[in-house]
Amino acid sequence: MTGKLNLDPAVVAQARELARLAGQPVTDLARTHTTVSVERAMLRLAGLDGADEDGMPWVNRLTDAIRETTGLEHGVALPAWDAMIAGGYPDLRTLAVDAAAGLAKFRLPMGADAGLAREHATRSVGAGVALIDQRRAERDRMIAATCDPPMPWIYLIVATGDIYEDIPQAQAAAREGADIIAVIRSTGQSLLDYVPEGATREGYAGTYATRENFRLMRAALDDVSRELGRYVRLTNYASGLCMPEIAALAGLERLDMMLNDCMYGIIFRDINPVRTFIDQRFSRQVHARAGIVINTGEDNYLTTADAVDAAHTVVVSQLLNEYFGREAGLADAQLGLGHAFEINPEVPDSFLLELAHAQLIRELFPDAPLKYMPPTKHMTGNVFAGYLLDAFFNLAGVMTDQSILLIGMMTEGIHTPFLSDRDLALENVRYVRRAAGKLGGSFRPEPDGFVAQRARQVLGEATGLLRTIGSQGLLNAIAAGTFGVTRRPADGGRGLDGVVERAPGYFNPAADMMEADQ
Amino acid sequence: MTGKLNLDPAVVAQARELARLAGQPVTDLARTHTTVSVERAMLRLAGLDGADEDGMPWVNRLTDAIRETTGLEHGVALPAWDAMIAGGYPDLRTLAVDAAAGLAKFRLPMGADAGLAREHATRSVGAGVALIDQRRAERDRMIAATCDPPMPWIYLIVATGDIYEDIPQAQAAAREGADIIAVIRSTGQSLLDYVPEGATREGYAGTYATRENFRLMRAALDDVSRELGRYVRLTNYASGLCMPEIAALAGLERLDMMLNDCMYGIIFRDINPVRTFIDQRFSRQVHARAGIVINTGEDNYLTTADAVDAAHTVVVSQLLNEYFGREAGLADAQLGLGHAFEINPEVPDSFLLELAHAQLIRELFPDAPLKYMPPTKHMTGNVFAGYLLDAFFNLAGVMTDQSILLIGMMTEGIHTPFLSDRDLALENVRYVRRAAGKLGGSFRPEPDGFVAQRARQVLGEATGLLRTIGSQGLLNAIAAGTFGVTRRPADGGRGLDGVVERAPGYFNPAADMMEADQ
Amino acid sequence: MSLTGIVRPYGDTTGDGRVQLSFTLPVPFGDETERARAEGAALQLAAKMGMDPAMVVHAKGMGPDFTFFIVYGRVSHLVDLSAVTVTEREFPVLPAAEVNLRIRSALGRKLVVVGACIGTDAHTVGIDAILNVKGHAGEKGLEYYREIKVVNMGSQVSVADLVARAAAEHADAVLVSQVVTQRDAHLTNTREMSAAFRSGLGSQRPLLVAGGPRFDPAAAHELGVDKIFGRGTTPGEVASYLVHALVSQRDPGGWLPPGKERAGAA
Amino acid sequence: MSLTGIVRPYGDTTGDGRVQLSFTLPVPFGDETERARAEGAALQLAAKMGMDPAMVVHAKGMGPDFTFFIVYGRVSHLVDLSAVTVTEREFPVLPAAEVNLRIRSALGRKLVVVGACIGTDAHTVGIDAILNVKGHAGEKGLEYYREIKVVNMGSQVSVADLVARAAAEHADAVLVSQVVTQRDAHLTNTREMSAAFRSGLGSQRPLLVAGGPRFDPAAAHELGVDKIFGRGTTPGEVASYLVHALVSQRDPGGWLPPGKERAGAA
Ligand code: B12
Ligand code: B12
Ligand SMILES: Cc1ncc(COP(=O)(O)O)c(C=O)c1O
Ligand SMILES: Cc1ncc(COP(=O)(O)O)c(C=O)c1O
Repeated sequence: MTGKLNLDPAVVAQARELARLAGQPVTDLARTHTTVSVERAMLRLAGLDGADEDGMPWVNRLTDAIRETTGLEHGVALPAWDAMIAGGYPDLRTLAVDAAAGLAKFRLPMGADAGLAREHATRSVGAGVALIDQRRAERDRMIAATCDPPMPWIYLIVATGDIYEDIPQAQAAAREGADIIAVIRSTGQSLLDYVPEGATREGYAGTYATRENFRLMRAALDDVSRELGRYVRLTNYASGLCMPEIAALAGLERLDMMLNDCMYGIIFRDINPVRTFIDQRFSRQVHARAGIVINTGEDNYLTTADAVDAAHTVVVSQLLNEYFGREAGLADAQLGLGHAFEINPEVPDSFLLELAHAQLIRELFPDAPLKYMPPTKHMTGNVFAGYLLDAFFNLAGVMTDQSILLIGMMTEGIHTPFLSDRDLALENVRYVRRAAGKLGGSFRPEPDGFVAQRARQVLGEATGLLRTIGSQGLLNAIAAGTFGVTRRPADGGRGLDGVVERAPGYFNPAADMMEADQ
Repeated sequence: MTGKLNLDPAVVAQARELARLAGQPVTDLARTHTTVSVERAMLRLAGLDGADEDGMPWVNRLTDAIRETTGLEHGVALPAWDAMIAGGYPDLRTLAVDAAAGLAKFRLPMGADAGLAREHATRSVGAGVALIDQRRAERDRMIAATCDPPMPWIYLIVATGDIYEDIPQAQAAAREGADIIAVIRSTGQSLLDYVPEGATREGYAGTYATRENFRLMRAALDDVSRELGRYVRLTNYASGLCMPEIAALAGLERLDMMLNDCMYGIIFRDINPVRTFIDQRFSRQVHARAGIVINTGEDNYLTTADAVDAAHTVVVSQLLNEYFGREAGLADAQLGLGHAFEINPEVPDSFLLELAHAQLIRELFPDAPLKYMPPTKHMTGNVFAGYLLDAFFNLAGVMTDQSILLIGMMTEGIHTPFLSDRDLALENVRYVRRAAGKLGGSFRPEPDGFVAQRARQVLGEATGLLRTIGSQGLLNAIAAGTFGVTRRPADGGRGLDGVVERAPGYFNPAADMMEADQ
Repeated sequence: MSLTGIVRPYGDTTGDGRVQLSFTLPVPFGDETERARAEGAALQLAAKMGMDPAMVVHAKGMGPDFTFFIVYGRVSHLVDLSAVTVTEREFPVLPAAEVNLRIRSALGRKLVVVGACIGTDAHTVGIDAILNVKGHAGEKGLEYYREIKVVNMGSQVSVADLVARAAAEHADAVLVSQVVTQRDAHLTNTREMSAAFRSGLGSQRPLLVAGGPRFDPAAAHELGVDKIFGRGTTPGEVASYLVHALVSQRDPGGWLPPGKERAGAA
Repeated sequence: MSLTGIVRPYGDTTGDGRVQLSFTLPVPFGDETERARAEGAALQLAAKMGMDPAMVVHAKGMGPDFTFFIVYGRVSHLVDLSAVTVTEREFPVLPAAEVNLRIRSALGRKLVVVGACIGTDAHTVGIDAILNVKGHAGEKGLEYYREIKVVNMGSQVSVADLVARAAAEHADAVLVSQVVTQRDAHLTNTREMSAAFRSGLGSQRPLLVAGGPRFDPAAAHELGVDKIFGRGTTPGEVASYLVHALVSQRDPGGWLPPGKERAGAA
């Protein structure tokens, strides 16, 4: 990627440094706090699975029981393994059943007891982490045995709400050229403070993210990968109140990419900012270990804010996501920074503006597998106009060398996609890629023309905003509606009650392993 | 238009010279021959209108009667006006009625009689030519009073077969943004050796070109031009066996553009080559006088030949059309040279190839109002794919600065357009123009990249073919299937019996006026 | 072009009855026989829909089990314009000043509106377009009206919270938005909401208004709400409706939100 | 996915019955009332086609008199696959060598084919695809077959000329193409052609074959021809059909083009 925009490297370096300064205090917060979901994720890595008859997972039952007795400020690991050892429990599951029934006793072990608990906990969690490592190796083997498709990867969504309808649709999409399948989640899942169990058939506008659904879909895509001789990646959402746990499950079931943003849950799900920043750090550490590519959600800002006015907020958020991601151990090649083609098609020169934005981001993050999102907001019931807009999105994607193209649906303004919508969408991108895949070579913006100037303007605005955020504090900036014109105070939103400040001696073997990993 | 392709000006000049050499013998043929339709066109300019009760126009009746008695080698003007004067006929119509009934006497006048006939004929035809001049001035006034839309002009077709359905559809199209309306002709008209009369309602896949239909549509478009404050141009076809007459009627009814190609009738209608070359010269002289922009038909070659293999035949034909057009007195601004976006969308890099061809033609003919035709051959019943392909055509059009964009219909592969097809097609081009109208500024093919090399290759092949045509003779080249892989021998096809070699003393006041005009 | 006559679809000639149709059937499109059968099946459906003649202009196998079809053809159904019942808007759209004036003179206090996206729906853009000052389509939202007090609870609000807040605020009207419609989520949620207000506040309930792009505005009664607004609604329409339902009809003795009696009396 | 069962359109769940429909009605789409009426009219049509529920997702006025609609909805019609009659190809597709062999051994001379685009139709690409050596879809055309003599008369051929030429060439088969279908030109022309062969040559008439992208292959009898080929036809299919109709059935006593009796005897 040779620069086409004449960006000033000093400005770029400065923007990165400002992002680091703005993010640092939040990282400190994440290092000194834990959440219920971070604790539960640790338990999941230690092998605790399943749910009670009401569908409430044992990890929740156990964590809640411990919280009620010893509190969470030292983590659940010490009380849990201490109770296992003391109570002679064969496994965490048995302990959790008793705990739920109020039959298990918890305390904060000290001295040698603590050492023993620590040792057992570390061994159990280590097995989970080893499984993640195995899955990662398995992915490498599968890719070697099939083949890794060239970028841009074609990313497609399935969203029937029923895993058993999703599977054939995903396979059909793969056969028609999809490189990545994302299973959209049911509308309400991100607000659930637990991860549902088992195969599910009744989501609204999406299918529940469960370990079993992950497994079923990954197996179905492995079949189709072998059939096609091309590795088809699977994506889900490490987002919402259970971000850390879902990240762990994704690692355990060899998902390949996860939607995972440092601020999406805050802005679009009204999840508490502090909770989110803590959860995202742990989940990213897990993703780093699992070799999972994260996808960030800057595209969403442009659905509530105007895509021209707010273009620079996308860049600011990407720089923050980059900072937080790297800090959590993600390699640049795992940073699927998001952005979107959301300018109102009525705006003059909208396509040139889109090119300017997309090229700017490409040049700012040369090693990141950028994820480019299609138009959604200005998709109406006119499916022909929508098909056209999607084509120009695809074109902008290939012209500016984006890495991951989420393929737009002509019925975006109407309903979650039909099977045929997806097929037509793939025909669309296949044509654009085949016909105009090399057009980028002839795309050379005039040095001081419309495109280059616009790109520089957006970068300038981003730097200015980062400076403001640095001085007011990121949490305050979020409270003031900086992102997606949505105000989210630091003490508002859901899930704050699941946040706990770590006490001295806090112990979480998963966190420790991930931290050591970096 | 600064050159983006680094074409060698010497090669370009040489190509033009080769075209002149190839065309010259055919021009000589046209100067030394006449046709029944050239004679009838002269009579039409002299004011002879209407038809007998079988619908056969009086110009045909009169010409046929004269041909039977004195022959056509001296033209019909001398015998006709001589008979008028001798028989005391008040006008040509009365003479024609008698002639049809076998009651009029014709001879080739000599001496003073000839002088008198010549004088009267010149006066009558002069009145017709003056009317054409008036129409031209009227057009200038209308444009001044409304406004001349910027290029590219949006060109749209109506084709219901019924002038009274065509009119509201044309007006609707104009309101939605069409700058030019073309009324497609009924399938069979070009093979008729006469021009039908009156308003018509039953064409097949098009509406008959008649003087009254011209008048009705021009009046309707004048209304809508005034309503919109934008001059909406009207196009029809000076093509087929009556090319010269239709050109005259177009001039008299203020049509603005006419499909008029030096070879289309030969290749695609199996009209005799000699007949066509004579007719096209006269018709172009009329167009030159009337300020009408001609549209040539090179796009058609790519429906029977492959658009990649035969790309150079398009360029060759354009250079010939340019030569013949200039020779007939047309200004460069009247040379709407045609070409098309017809590469199979399955071909890799098809869009880059299209850009190479379109940019080449743009640079070869910098002052010509190029007419760019949309995909037709590879349009299937998949209307979504078709809508997409049309969008890329529109994009190629704006990126390479084409002058006239004929707007493709998503139902091209199915039926003549519905009202809604046209509306959607206009939405398509409006989006592309608004969003990406300035993309050409950033389209700068690498000097020795794919696009530039392809353009130079096509130009090279064109020069080579012109050299071959020059040595074998244009008529032989056509017979050998050079254009549209269709073989048309010089003595084949329809209408050869309407060709007559001019005798010394041949007189045609219209031809003389046009010739003097140049 | 009469507004009461009989019309037919128009392709390119009056009365030609042409329409375009597309759909998928769960039938394979592999070998010649399968293809013929698939097209036959598509034509059968077209015929059942009243298309005659119908032409399959495109058929594409999608994986081993499905085929997508595009069909063009003619329907002979007549559209009787006089049988189309248009429910005229039952209230005039008023300028903001007029809205404020009527509220002030009739109520003598601010009109209280509580808005929310209920259920798990997080699509706030629509309700914000109605409520926020910024507004929609060039019209300012309800917050801009001096005499309207707006409480915007945001998204993902549970019905219980909504009822409680509406009661606490003495809301004259409750505005809920529903954008996600898969598996009829919007209908279920709206019914649940209106039932909760009925059982929770009884005759004291505020005016209930639902909105979203895929609602059928005629379904208000069935869903237990007073009014439904569909796609493209503007804030001015909503403000005018509120005045119409809560203020203008006060004197002529129309339906009164009983909560207001109390609040007005307080 | 049974091939004989009952299926419904598939949007994104089995049995959901979803289809997409678009059409234009000659109704205005100006003010609010007109818009409501127009959408009501569109829904009426959708209902008559069996869509319930139906949703107008897009409506656009085109000029003062017309409105374009896009409708999505559910149809309850069932598609009964067992009621789909697939006319199996009544002949096997043979390799070129086999075609030649059968002609030579059965006729002992070349099989004569006269082809043309009749009426004012100038679309020769289709018939050329069948006749010319170059062929179509990777298959060589009939000219390539050693035992077939092809006379391609080109386009815009009048029926009279075609009959005369067919007689002069002792044609075994006449192949006509019709691409323009507006106002059913293809049907009119084909009928005219078959009638002319009947009245001109009577029982001596050659085999009559019509082809073109918008023909209904089932309409052969009605149009008075022996066979119709639709879109996507390949030369090999046509050659195989000719062998089937003119050669293979010779011995089993099938229909014989009587002209051939004469020619064969000469
Ligand atoms: C923006 C958007 C989002 C944003 C929402 C941000 C936000 N804070 O609102 C984000 C990115 C977060 C998002 C997420 C999701 N979305 Co979303 N989203 C959209 C999108 C692109 C635009 C919606 C919009 O803002 N329209 C603009 C507003 C102004 O229009 P409106 O809502 O119709 O409102 C007008 C009227 O309807 C009316 N109105 C609306 N409400 C009310 C209320 C009252 C009282 C009144 C009087 C009037 C009124 O007045 C408004 C002004 O005219 C649509 C696709 C599309 N192009 O429509 C999908 C869409 C709505 N989303 C969809 C889905 C499925 C989701 C997800 C559930 C996907 C997933 N599983 O992850 C998630 C989760 C969100 C959730 N739980 O609800 C689907 C819904 C499908 C369906 N019909 O069931 C759509 C249609 C996309 C699709 N084709 O799949 N989405
Ligand atoms: C190429 C083309 C032309 C070329 C024709 C050149 C030529 N020498 O053939 C040119 C540019 C000259 C042309 C002109 C016109 N065309 Co044109 N043209 C087309 C186009 C783009 C492609 C047709 C084609 O070549 N298809 C490829 C061949 C291989 O397919 P096919 O014809 O279907 O043939 C296959 C089968 O059908 C079958 N088959 C066909 N014939 C036969 C015969 C036999 C015996 C057998 C066994 C099989 C068989 O086998 C073939 C191989 O599989 C179509 C649009 C489209 N995309 O389809 C419009 C189209 C056919 N044209 C159309 C029209 C209206 C015209 C004009 C009449 C317009 C006008 N008024 O000026 C003119 C005049 C021509 C005339 N009088 O007929 C319309 C017809 C509308 C309708 N359904 O009635 C179309 C559909 C475009 C449109 N949407 O308006 N056209
Ligand atoms: C980064 C990110 N996370 C999560 C989601 C959606 O997940 P949910 O709303 O189920 O939390 C999105 C939406 O597309 C997203 O962009
Ligand atoms: C130059 C030219 N003339 C004429 C025609 C068609 O006219 P007709 O077939 O009625 O002669 C065309 C076809 O589009 C054309 O390109």
